[in-house]
Amino acid sequence: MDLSVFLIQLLNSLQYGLLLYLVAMGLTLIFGIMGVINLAHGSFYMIGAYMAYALAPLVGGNFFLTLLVGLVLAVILGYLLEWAFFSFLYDREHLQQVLMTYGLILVFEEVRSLLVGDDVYGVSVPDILSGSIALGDVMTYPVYRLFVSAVCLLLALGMYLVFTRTRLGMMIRAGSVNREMVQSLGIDIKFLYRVVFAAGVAIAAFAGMISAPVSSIYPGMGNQVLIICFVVVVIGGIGSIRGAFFAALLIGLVDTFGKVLLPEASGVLVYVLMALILLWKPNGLFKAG
Amino acid sequence: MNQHETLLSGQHITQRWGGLTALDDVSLEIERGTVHAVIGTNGAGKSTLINILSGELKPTEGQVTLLGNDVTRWSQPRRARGGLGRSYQRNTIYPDFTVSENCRLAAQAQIQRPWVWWNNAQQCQISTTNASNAILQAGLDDVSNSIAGPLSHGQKRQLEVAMCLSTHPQVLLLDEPLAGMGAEETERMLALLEQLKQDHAILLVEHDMDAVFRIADRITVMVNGKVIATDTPANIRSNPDVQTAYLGEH
Amino acid sequence: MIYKEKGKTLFVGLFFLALALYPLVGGEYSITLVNKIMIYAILALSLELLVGSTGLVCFGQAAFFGIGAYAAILLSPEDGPASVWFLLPACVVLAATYALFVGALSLRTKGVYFIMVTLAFAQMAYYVVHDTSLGGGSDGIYMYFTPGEETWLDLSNPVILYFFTLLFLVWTFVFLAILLRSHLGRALAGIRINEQRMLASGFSTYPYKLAAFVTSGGIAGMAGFLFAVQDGFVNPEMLSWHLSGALLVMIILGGLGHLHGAMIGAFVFVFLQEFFKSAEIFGDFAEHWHLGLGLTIIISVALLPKGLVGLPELVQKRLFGTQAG
Amino acid sequence: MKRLTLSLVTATALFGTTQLMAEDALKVGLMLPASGTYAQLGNAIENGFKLYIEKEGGKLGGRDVEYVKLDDESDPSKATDNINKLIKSDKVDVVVGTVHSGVAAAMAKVAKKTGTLMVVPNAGSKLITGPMCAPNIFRSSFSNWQPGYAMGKVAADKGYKKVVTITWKYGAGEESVGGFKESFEENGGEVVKEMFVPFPNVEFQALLTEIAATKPDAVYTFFAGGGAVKFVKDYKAAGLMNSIPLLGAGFLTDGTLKAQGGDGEGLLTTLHYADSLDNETDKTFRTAYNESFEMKPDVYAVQGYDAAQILSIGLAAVDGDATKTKEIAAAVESAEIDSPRGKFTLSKAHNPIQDIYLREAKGEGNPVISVAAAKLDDPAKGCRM
Repeated sequence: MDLSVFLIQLLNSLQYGLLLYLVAMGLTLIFGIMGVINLAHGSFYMIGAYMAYALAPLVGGNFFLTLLVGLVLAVILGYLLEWAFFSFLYDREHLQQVLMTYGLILVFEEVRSLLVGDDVYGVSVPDILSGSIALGDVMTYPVYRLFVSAVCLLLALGMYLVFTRTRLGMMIRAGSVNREMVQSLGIDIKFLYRVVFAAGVAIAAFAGMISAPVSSIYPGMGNQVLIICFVVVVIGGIGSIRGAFFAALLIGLVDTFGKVLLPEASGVLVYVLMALILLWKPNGLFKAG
Repeated sequence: MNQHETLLSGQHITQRWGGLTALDDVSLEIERGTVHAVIGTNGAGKSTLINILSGELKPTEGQVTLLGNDVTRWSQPRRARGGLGRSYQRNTIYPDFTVSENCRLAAQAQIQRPWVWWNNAQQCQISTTNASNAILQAGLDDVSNSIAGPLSHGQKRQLEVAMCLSTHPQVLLLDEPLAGMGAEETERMLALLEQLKQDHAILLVEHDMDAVFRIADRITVMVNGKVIATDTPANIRSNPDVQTAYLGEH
Repeated sequence: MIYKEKGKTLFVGLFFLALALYPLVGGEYSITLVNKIMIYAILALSLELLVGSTGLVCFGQAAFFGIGAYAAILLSPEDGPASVWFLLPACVVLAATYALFVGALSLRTKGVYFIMVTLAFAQMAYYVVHDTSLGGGSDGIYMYFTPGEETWLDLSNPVILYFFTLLFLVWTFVFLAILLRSHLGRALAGIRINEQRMLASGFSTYPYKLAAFVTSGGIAGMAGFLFAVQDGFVNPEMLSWHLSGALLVMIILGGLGHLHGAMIGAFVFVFLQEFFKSAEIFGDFAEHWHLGLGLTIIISVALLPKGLVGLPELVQKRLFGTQAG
Repeated sequence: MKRLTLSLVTATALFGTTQLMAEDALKVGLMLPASGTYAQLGNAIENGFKLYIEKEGGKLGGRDVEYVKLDDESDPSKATDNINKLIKSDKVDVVVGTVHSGVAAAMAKVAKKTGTLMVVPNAGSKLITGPMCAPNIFRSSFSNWQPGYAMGKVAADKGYKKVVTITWKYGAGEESVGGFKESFEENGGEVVKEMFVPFPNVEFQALLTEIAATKPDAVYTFFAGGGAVKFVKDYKAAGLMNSIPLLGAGFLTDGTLKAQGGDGEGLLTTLHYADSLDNETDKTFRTAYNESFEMKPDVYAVQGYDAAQILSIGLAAVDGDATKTKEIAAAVESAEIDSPRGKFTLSKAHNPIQDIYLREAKGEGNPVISVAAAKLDDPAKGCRM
């Protein structure tokens, strides 16, 4: 592998890692703060992708407007879901919540099938971002992928600022450490959870929408990202936004170079990585906080 | 039995978390026949100290000696089997078990046999004997067949101590056994401690100063991770350092 | 309390009796179906030992199941039936060995991290059978001869296999029931409720947890053997996380912390699937059977905090306004 | 015969349907995916199958047809139970299924044992017409090997010397690439690199970079469904479409062109079916399909249609007695099946001996360019029959 190819592969892994981060971020939020193991997270990603496809004709085909409308819908969906399905579960065993999210996966997948059907769909890249940049002599890099990476980085930065600079972020961090403490500070924990859940759903759906043009939209797509997202969250340290960021980049690297250098073992590499990291650091790379 | 022999000691124990020093060169000795109280404000390092002595934490520096053995590298269960019992600030009893099942389970720790799946734990002689002795000692014999969950708070704290006793310890580390108790319950617990100190060495971490000064034979005062005095209650009361650093604020 | 225990024993006894009598009334297919459910029930029991009794949430149980099944096929000769008395122990030992390896490493972690490490090791096993030539790749492999063919224990006969499976279901249940009241079982219960207390009492909890893990893996391997014998065909999907997830759903649905809960969960879960899939009842809508299953699960979580085993107590409370027992 | 009077709703599951069916109805079990990734394919196969049966007046071998449908979920670990349910509980005379190779193999295992008449309308696994072949098992579609083998010749004829292959690491992909490699190297080419992506992973970027670095004369690929859409889009976006020609098994551009949004335009693929085939059967079939289902038929619909046709031929010879599998096999083996894809016959192993077309993607269709391999038979390794 010569240097230029190596650099391109590095770019590939960075771009894949950032996309993973975007999907996993909502999961780690919900996971770390509410303690809910949300198996339905992949479904929210899937819902986002299908929204990008289905909403576009309704808003005149403008991709950015679709994003905005979809985001609003996702927030509403998340808010209602928390109210309807999770608000009464916090005092129960965690595994009850797992069961609940499992039920939701089945329901979402069937509702999708009833509403949109089982076809494979594509979403076209918005014109303004449809160009590409030459890399080397045969390869080009699509601008849209760079755009996605930039959005992911911006979001990462935004999350960082929200967490460290705002009152909401302070509440969230406190809430992830100690539920009673937050309540004693006079913060409405129920409201906090609802907001966090809505935010988690919205981020997942946003990830689905924004990756729709580079990916394709097909039944069962949510389940595929679910497990890899859990791997990201766990390697990073549950509840740690920063940890998820680095873990996603790490997985991007391992997956990308694994496919090229160790093709026989590429499927299993990510899991070997996770096992090794957890045996070395049983609480992930970055502890929550 | 040699009275006043040192059963547990910590020498020059230091614990650092990153830049923060939680314990700074702490030494203390706990003797049979005494109640040795450790007092100090929140964050003084009492919990860290008790965790290091019991083996839940490994100190950054220093040594822990139990019955003459250097146990600094021993795991918590090994120390427990070596004669160290501890109770926790929050109840750690098993609410679904009866009182005697709670104690029997604790007593069973003396027989490490994870491969034994065929016997009936209820009928094990050794643990049953140890458990009923402990229950008797802790004064819980009238509720020994009750489920632990619905017991009164005081009884639960007694059960916590009884579970410690079930493992036949020589040293007891008691973390706030009086927390949240009413006057009557406190009296009962103090009487129990008075009786236990005959043949045990007891380390007591407690916030109830009246109780501490009534029952303790020696008191160690900690401030910001350092020991500022170890002495008899009377001397501690009149120690000017202690007064400024701790009692004065009280 | 004692009344409750008796009721439970009676229930389980009647349950096994009903299973033993079932071949008298069931058709050929339904015997096969119930046989398969019993295999899942054994598997659910093995997971219950970890999740419900020890508090170790294992998200990789399918791997031990799959290893047992693959071992049954790979160790069967191509030119004649294997001996049951060799094959079954071999499958159990292989699955238990992998469980020993996985458990020894993963028990260093706790909580959600433990869940994920067990998943990771299961995925490793999945990719080994999926991506290497060892196990026939993604299409799976099949058995040439059913073990015990042409002996008195001819497992290719569905009725003999049915009773063979039932025997192992009963055995597993009784074995676990005995185990849970032994020193090991009490210690496991103690670990589930408060591991810190156990350590403080002097228990080295690691060997206890490992013992549970290996036992559970071995039982799952036994279920895998039965599965391979019944179907004569195994596929990498047997090791996938979907099955591990479905097993967790079964035992939670049934009610954690109760052996009979795991069995009820397995039976009800499969029945619900069959029910919602049935075109006789739902017509063309049976294609969307996931919807009904999902909604039922959601409703049962909302209404049955203790799972299905908590149902009688709940009904009693609603009807008489008193605590049961 | 009502064996039980239990009124439990779950009794259906437990005891199946035990009431007798009208003596003359032929029960056809359609075990196809109704949920999951392959749901759309299952639907097309079912449509095609029913279209033919309707054309024949709702009859097969003179008996009325009654359908029993079952969602196979494309889950092989449930396949044996599902096929058992159809055969033993629903007592179907014939099973038709399925898309997923692993599920189809499990079905074939049971069908072989019970002797139930079975037609596979898609799954191209070599197992089914190889080691698991049986007199009562037929395939109306193709073997994974066939399109690959045909494309190998095409690639060599185009003068390509070095080719890279890329596919999912699973049976169908490996068999397809194997077929390609076999004929490409027979004709003087060389497969310089075989790349695999873990199934069903769709992150291709790293391997596309690797392809760009290797600079082969062409790339051969096997992907289907969502993976095919994403691969083609990524390939185009990486700028490789203009510099390194992409060749594929037909599924790359079948039912996926619309979702690929024009990125698949001009792709060369090989398959046993194509758009704009110049034969009467196809024209009639297309018109009828369009009328019935208000959509264009695809290769899966054709396979479903031909599955019904094979059954029709076989059962006509035995007056609808599906248990006479020997006679059925003899009738089918000697017949020429007038398929929309063109006429074909079945080999000894019961796989179609058929023309494989070279097609070029245009708009939303795959019009035929030429016949890439005429009357191509599958080697059927391991079939002892």
